[in-house]
Amino acid sequence: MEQEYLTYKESARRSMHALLANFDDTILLGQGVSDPIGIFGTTLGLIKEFGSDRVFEMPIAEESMAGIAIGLSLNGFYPIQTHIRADFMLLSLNQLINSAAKYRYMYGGMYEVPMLIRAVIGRSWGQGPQHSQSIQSTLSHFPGLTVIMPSSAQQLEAAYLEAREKRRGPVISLEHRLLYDYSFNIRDRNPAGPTVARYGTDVTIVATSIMVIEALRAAEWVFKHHQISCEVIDLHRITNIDIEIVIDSLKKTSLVIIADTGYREFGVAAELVRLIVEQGFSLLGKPPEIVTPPHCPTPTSHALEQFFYPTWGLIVEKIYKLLIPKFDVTTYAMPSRSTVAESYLQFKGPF
Amino acid sequence: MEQEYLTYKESARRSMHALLANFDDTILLGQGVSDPIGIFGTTLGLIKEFGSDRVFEMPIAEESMAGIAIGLSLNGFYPIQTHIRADFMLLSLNQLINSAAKYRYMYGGMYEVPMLIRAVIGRSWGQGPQHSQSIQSTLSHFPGLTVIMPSSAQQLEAAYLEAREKRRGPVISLEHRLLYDYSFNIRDRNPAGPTVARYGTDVTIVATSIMVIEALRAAEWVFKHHQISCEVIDLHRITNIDIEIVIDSLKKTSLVIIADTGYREFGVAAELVRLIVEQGFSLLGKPPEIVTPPHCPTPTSHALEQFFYPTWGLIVEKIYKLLIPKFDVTTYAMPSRSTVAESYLQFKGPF
Amino acid sequence: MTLKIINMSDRYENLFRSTLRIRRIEERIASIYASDRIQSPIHLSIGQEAVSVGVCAELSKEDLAFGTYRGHALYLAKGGDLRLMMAELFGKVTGFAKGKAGSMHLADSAVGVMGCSAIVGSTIPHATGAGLAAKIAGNDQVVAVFFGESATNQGVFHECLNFATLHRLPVLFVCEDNQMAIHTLNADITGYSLRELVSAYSIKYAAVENGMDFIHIANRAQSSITRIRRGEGPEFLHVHTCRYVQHVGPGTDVGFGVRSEALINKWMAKDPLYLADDLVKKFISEINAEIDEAIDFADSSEFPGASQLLEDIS
Amino acid sequence: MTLKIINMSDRYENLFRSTLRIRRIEERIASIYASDRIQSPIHLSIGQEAVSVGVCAELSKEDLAFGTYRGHALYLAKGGDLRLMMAELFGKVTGFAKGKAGSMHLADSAVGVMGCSAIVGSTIPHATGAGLAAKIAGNDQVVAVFFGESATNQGVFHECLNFATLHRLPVLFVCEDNQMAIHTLNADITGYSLRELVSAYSIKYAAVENGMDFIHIANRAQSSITRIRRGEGPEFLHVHTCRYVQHVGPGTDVGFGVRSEALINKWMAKDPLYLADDLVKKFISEINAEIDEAIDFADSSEFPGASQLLEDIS
Ligand SMILES: Cc1ncc(C[n+]2csc(CCOP(=O)(O)OP(=O)(O)O)c2C)c(N)n1
Ligand SMILES: Cc1ncc(C[n+]2csc(CCOP(=O)(O)OP(=O)(O)O)c2C)c(N)n1
Ligand SMILES: [Mg+2]
Ligand SMILES: [Mg+2]
Repeated sequence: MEQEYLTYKESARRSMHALLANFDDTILLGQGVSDPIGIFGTTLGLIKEFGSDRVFEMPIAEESMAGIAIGLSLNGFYPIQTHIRADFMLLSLNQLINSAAKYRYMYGGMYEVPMLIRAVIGRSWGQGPQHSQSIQSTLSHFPGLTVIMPSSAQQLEAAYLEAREKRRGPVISLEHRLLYDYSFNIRDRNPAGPTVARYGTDVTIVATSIMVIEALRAAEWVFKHHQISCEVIDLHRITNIDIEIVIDSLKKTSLVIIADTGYREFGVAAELVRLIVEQGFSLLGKPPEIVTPPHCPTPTSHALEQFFYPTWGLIVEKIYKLLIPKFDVTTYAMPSRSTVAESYLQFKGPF
Repeated sequence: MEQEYLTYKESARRSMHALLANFDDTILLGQGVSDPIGIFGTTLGLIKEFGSDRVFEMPIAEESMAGIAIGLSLNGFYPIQTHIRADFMLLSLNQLINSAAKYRYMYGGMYEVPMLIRAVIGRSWGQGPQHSQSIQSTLSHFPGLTVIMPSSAQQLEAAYLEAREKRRGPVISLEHRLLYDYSFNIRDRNPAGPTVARYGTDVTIVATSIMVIEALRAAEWVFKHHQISCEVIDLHRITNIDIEIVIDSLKKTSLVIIADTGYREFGVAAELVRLIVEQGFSLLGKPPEIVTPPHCPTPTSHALEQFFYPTWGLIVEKIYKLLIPKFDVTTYAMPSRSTVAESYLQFKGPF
Repeated sequence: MTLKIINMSDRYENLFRSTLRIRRIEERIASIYASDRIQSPIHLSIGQEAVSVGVCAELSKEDLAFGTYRGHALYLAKGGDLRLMMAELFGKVTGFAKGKAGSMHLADSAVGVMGCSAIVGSTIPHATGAGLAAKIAGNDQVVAVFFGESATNQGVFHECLNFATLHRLPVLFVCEDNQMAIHTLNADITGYSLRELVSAYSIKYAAVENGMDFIHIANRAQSSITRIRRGEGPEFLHVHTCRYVQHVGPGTDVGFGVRSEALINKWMAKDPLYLADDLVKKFISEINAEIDEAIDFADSSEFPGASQLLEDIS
Repeated sequence: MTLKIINMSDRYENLFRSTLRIRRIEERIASIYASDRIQSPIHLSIGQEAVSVGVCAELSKEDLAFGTYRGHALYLAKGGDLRLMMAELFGKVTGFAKGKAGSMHLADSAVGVMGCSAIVGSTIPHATGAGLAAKIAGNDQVVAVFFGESATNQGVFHECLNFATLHRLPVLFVCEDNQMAIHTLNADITGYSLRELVSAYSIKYAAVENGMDFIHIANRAQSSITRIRRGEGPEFLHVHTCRYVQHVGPGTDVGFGVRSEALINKWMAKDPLYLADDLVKKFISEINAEIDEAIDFADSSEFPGASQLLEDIS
C-alpha cells in the first residue's frame, strides 16, 4: 500500500484549516491561537490566512471564554475553542456543564449550541499536578456533551469533521500532548470512531487516546515473543460508549484489559466495567485488568512520574497475568524499563 | 428503647454550633449564612451567637469563596463553607480540584487544608436542570478530597465531628434537600460512617444519601408483602469506598442493587460495579441492578420529574426482578404511584 | 421601533400598558400559585417591570436579550408568547420548552429571548459571545443582557466587560439594582462603585435613579442603543429599582427583618401603575382577558409524557 | 525589618546583593538546564527579580507570600531555602516537597512562602483568605500576593478585590507587569486600566515605572505595608518590569516576532546589576559558592522512591 505520513499536530492544523475554509461561520478562539507557538503548532498560520475576525486571541479568563463560545453558537457561528491544558477547563465547567451541556434539553430543543472544544491532556517533562490531568470522566458523567479522544491523525481528522457536520451539541476533543509529534501513515487504515485497531483472539484491550498506541506496542511485543494474539479496541468516543464492539470482542477472548489516561476511580475504567457486566454478564472469564495512573495527583519528579504514568510495559504484564496462570517474569519476555523509556523518546511512528 | 427526635436540619445546625463553640478557629462562610432563611434553617442564630468575625456572609462569587477558604485554612483556621445548591460548586471546581485536593500532596505534606464544605443536592418542587445535580462522582474522581453523603441526623453529626477532628484535608458533605425536614430517632441507632442500615439475607442494596431511606422503605414493603429479606448498606463515604462491607454482604446474598442520586454513567454505580467485580469477581449471581436518574438533564415539569428521580417503588421492582425469575406484576405487590408519592409528602420520619 | 413615530402620549400609554400587563400577569401567577398548578420556583419581577419594558421598547425583534431566573418581565417585554410561557410554567408539553424549562429558564427564539439562567451571572458571557457574533456578521444587531446588581460580584462579569470593551461589542449591559441578593443587602457583599468599575473599562455608564420611570429608562436605552448600533461599543445601564415581593415565591419578605415596609412604600409612591387609575381602567379588562385565555390554554394542555424524557439531549 | 536601622548604602548593597543572588541562581539553572537534571518546565524571573526583592525586604518572616509558577525570585527573596529548592528542581527527595512540586510550585513554610500555582490567578484568593485569617486573628501579619499583569484578566481577581476591600483585609496585591502573557502582548487581551480598576474598589494603588529600581520598589512597599499593618486595608502595587528571557525555558523569545531586542536592551540599560561591576565583584564569589554547594547537595541527593508515590494524599 502507498504511504503518506502525517503528524497528529499537522492533522489538527489541517482539519481546522478545512473547517475555517469550508464553513464561513467557523470561528477559532483561544489563548495562544495567534502566537508563534500556536497550540503545539496546531494553529500556526491560521490567523494570517483567515484574519482577526475569524481567529481570536483570548484573555486568560476561561469561564467567560466558554460562555462566549456559547453565545457565538447561539447567534449563528460555529466556535472552535482551545485549551493548552485540559486542567484549565476546570475554570469553565460551570459554563460547560450548567449551560452548554443542557442548552438543547432545557429549552426543549429550541436552541442548540454546536461547537468544538480542543483540550490538551497528559504527560511530558514534569508537568506536575496542575498541567497533566485527564478529565474525560467528569465531562462524560453529565449528559449533553460529546467527548472524544482521537488516537491518531486519521481519527482526529474524521472527528473534527463529524463534530462540525453531524453533531448538534458541543464536542470536546481531548488530545494527548505526546501524540502531537507522532506521525501516522494516513493511507494505511482509515478508521473513524470506535474501532478495532488490531484484531486478535486471546485478550481484548480497550484503550483511549495514547493508550491505544501503548496497547498496540504491548500487543506487538507479546505476539513477537510468545505468539499471544491481542485485540485492541480504540474506544475513541467516551460518551455514549460503543459497548457492542467490546462485547463482540469479549465473546472471542473473554478477557479484558482497560487502559485509560485518567484515574480508574469513577473513571472510564469503572464505566466500562459497568457496561460489560450489565451487557455481557457471563462473558468475563477473569476479573478485568486495569491500566491507569494510581489515585494520586501527578508528581513532578521524573523519578515518581515513571511510577505514575501507565506504560506499555505495564500492559504487557497484565496480558501475561491474564493469560498465564502461573506467570513468572523469568520465563516470559518483559520489556526492560529502558526499552519502554526509549520507545517514548525515539519511536514516534509512523503507526 | 428511649426515643429522641432530631431533624436532619437541626442536626446540621447543632453540629456546626458545636464546632463553632468547641473550636475557636472554626469559621463559617457562605451565601445566606446570616439571612433569615439560613441555608434551610441550618445556620439560623449562628451569626448572632458567634458574631460577624466567625460567620461571614459571602459575595456571589464561588471561585473566590473556595479559594478564600483555602487561604483561611492555610493560615490557621478551619473554614466551613456552604453552597445552597451543589450546582454552584461547579464554579469553584478549579479551586477544589486544582488546589484544595492537591495542596497536601503537591507540597509533599508541608501544607494541609482541612475544611468542611456543605452543599445541597437533589430534588424538590421543579428545581430543574441547574438546581438539582448530584456531583459526588466528579468530586470523588480526583484524589485528595473526602466526599460524604450523610443519610441521617446521626450520620451527619458524627461526620462533621470526624471531619474536624480526624481529617487532614477537605471534606465535602453533600446533603439532600428533602432530608432536612426528616426526623430521626437519635437514640435508636448510632451508626457512623459506612454501615449496614438493615440486615438481611436475600439481596444487598447499596445506597447513598436519601436513597438509603428509599431502600429502607422498599425493604420494608417487600418484607411485609413477600417476606423478602433485604440488606441495606448505607455507603456514606463516596471516596475511598468501604467495599468490604459490600463484599461481606454479597457473600450472603450474591445479588446487588445500587441506588444513587447521581447518574450511573461514570458515577457511583459504575465505581461500585468496578470494585465488586475486581474484589469479589465470582460473588454476583446476576448482573447488578442500578437505580439512578436516567442520563438526561433534570426536567422541570413535575410530569417529567416523576420519571426522572428514582423512587423506592423502582427499588421494589428491582428486588422482584432479581429474586423472582418470572416476575409478574399481577401476583406481586407493587406500591402504587400514589402510595409512593404520598410517602414523600407525608412521611418524614422518624426513621 | 415604531414607537419613534408615534406621539409622546401614545408612547407613554404603550409603555404603561406593557408594564401593567406584566404586573397583572405576575400578580395572577402569584394568586394561583397556591393551587399548585405551577410546581416550580417563581421569581417575580413585581416592581421591577419598567426596566425590561423601557429597554425592550427600544430593541427590535432581531435584537437579542439574555436574562435570569427572574425572567417573566423580560420575556414578556421582548415580545415572548404569553400562552407558551404560561403552559411552560404549568409544566405542560405545549410550553415553549415542552415543560423542561419552567419559570427559571424562559426563552422564545421567535423574538430573540435567548435564554434565562438560574446560575447567577452565567448569561453575561453568552450575551458577550452573541455580541461578538453580531460584530463578525457585520449586521446592526444589538444584544442586551439583564442581571441583578449582585450578579456583578461574579468574576465572569469582569471578564465580560473586558472582552466587550476590547472588541467594542454591540452589547448593552442592563443592571437591575433592587439592592438585594435573596435576603442579603447588596451593600453587605459589595465593595465597589459600579459607575467607577464600569468606567475603568472605558464602557459608557448611565444610571437611572427612578426605576419606576419607564419613559426615562426607554430614553436612556434609546441613546445607548443608537450608539451601540453605530458601532461605538458596549454600554452599561444601571437602573435602581425595587422588588415589592420576596426573592422567590408569591409572598413578601417584609417582616423578615431585612427590608422595611417603608422602603417598599416609598417606591410604590413613585409607581405609575398606582398613580393612573384611568389608564389602568382603560387597559385592564383586555389584559385580564388575555391572561384568562393563556391560563385556560395552559390548563387545558397535556403534560409531557415519559417518551419525551430522553429527547433533545446531545 | 532590621533594614530600617542600617544606613542607606548598606540597604542598597543588601538589596543589590539579594537581586544579584537570584539572578545568578536563575542563570545557573538556565545554564544547567540542557543537562536534563531539571526535568520539568522552568519559568525564570530574570529581569524581574527586583520586584520580589524590593517587596520582600519590607515583609517580616511572619508575613506571608503567595506566588505563581514564576516563583524562584519570590521564594528566594522571602528567604526560602536554596538547597531545598535546588533539590526540588532536580526532582530529589530532599527537596522541600520531596520532588512532588518542582519548579512551578515553590513553598517554604518556615519563611511564609505559602505556595505557587500553575493555574493563572489561583493564589489570589488564597492570599485573600489568609488575609482574612490574619484579620480575624488580630495579629499584625501582612499577606502579599504576586501575580502577572495578565492574571488580572481572571474573574477571580475581581472577586478578591471586592472581598478584600469589603473586609479591609491586610493584603498587598503585587502585580509584576512584564506586558506579556506567554507570547501574547497583554495589550491585545486587556481593555482596562489597572489604576482605574483598582481605584473603583477604593483600594490604594501605586505604580512603579522602573521595575529595576529595587530601592524605589522597597520604599513604595514600605509605605503600603506600614499602612496595611495599621489596619488601613488592602493596597495594590503595580510594577512595570521586563522578563529578559522567554516565558518558559532557558532561552530567549527575541526573534519570535513579538518582542524586540531593543525593548529588552532598553530595560537592561536601567538594570543596576549591569551598572555596578564593583558590587558584583564584591559579592559574586560568595554567591557562586553558595550555588555550587546547593547544586552539589541536589546532585548528591536521592530520588524519591515508589513508596512515596501514594503518601500525603488526603
Ligand atoms: C452561581 C450562583 N450562586 C448562588 C445562587 C443563589 N442565588 C440565586 S438568586 C441570588 C441573588 C442574586 O441577586 P441579584 O443578582 O441582585 O438578582 P436579583 O435576584 O436581585 O434579581 C443568589 C445568590 C445562584 N443561583 N447562582
Ligand atoms: C488558568 C490558566 N489559563 C492559562 C494558563 C496558561 N498560561 C500560563 S502562564 C500564562 C500567562 C500569564 O501571564 P501573566 O499573568 O502576565 O504572568 P507572567 O507569565 O507574565 O509572569 C498563561 C496564559 C494557565 N497556566 N492557567
Ligand atoms: Mg438584586
Ligand atoms: Mg505577564
